[in-house]
Amino acid sequence: MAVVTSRIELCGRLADACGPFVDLALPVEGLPVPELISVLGEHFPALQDGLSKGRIRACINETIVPDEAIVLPGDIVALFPPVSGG
Amino acid sequence: MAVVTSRIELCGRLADACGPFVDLALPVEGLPVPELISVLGEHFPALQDGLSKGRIRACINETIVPDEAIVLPGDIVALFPPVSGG
Amino acid sequence: MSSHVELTEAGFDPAARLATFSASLGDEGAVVSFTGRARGKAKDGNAVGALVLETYRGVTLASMQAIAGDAHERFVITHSHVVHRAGRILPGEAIVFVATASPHRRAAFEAADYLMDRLKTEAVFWKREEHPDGASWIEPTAQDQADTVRWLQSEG
Amino acid sequence: MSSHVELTEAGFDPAARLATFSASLGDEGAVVSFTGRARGKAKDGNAVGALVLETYRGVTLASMQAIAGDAHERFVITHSHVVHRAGRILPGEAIVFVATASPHRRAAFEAADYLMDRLKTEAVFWKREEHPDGASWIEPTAQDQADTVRWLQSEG
Repeated sequence: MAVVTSRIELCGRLADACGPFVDLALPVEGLPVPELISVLGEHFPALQDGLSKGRIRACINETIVPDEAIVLPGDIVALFPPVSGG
Repeated sequence: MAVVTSRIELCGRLADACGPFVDLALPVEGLPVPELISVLGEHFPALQDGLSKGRIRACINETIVPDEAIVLPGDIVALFPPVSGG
Repeated sequence: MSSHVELTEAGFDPAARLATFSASLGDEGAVVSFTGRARGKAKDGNAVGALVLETYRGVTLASMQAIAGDAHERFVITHSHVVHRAGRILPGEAIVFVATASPHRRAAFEAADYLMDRLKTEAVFWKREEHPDGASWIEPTAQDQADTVRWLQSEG
Repeated sequence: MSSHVELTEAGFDPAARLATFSASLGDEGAVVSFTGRARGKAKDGNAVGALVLETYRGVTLASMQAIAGDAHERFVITHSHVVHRAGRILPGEAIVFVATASPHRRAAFEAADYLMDRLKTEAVFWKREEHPDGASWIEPTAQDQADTVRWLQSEG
């Protein structure tokens, strides 16, 4: 399976375990958001806890996307834990 | 019947017809508020219209009083049409 | 805890009032303010030259104080500030300013809303608009009355 | 009609914002403002040294703009002003300021209330409190969530 290393930004409390950026190998055809989260937890066990608390949303190229969106290598990807304005 | 002339202040739109003050002869034993209003309308027919629009409340010695209150000669009396703050 | 209630013939600056109010606070997280401004157009679209607010002796201020007291009793607010103009007010000038502070956002909003609803319908003022061709008395609208009744129906 | 939405790392003065906002208005009769201030005590009573608000690229400002746009669509307001701090905020400093103007008192109150409820639960910020012994992340409370749901249940 051809893979490309992609950088994923972890926002808010998700950055506590491994810092704000992690690198992950993505298949060239990409991964849907829930699978990305699951693969990330497998590669970075320290992230498991944070990824399982509250709903995690993905942001691709500065747009918050629905779960069925596909994350492709080269995308600017961030994972958002629940937000807390004001 | 012993009477004493009393000055009654007319507030808001009630002052339009006869100015802000009218003098009225009150019996020494006083008058309940609804009778005061009715006597006032008889003595000053120009006030009738204003006195019949909306609920008129009486203020005796700087306190807004219920209708059963008695207005006595010597009281500082004012009649309030509906108020309109802010 | 503090309550400032003021009746003034002089113009006042709502932003300066908000600054003073905020500076007086402790650790409250929420501050709400309302400013009511004199409008240059009446509800029927006619031009208004000025708004004139009449008061009656100490009764007007006392009616404002009673309303502020009720707000402190009813809502979890720590500070309130109420200023009301009397006399002749030009379009664009502030008529009334209310500020509330609370640890809780909802209480600060509700208390300011409540203060305004009751000031509009129960504070002792008589208001008239001066038009080019005369003056007309303004009384609370059906909406103002309905707004005040909300607070009788719900507790909180 | 105008909408000002701003994200800033620098401190700002809510009273100065209210002054600027008021000066920008036409004949609106009602102006409501809300200020959210950083508290020196956490909900559990512990001292808070500072509040830190993280953002994400252009997404945070875009989320604020979307909320302001919805408020203009939903309520009869003519002007709105929304400022949100990011970065490190000390107790007593303003975190967020919202102002709304309308010909109608109720619309101005409701729009400010709505803006705050949605900013609290949907604007893209992550907030942590710095304590003497570490830091803790803050998420919207059950009350915050319930406040936002109010606007889904009622239309207007």
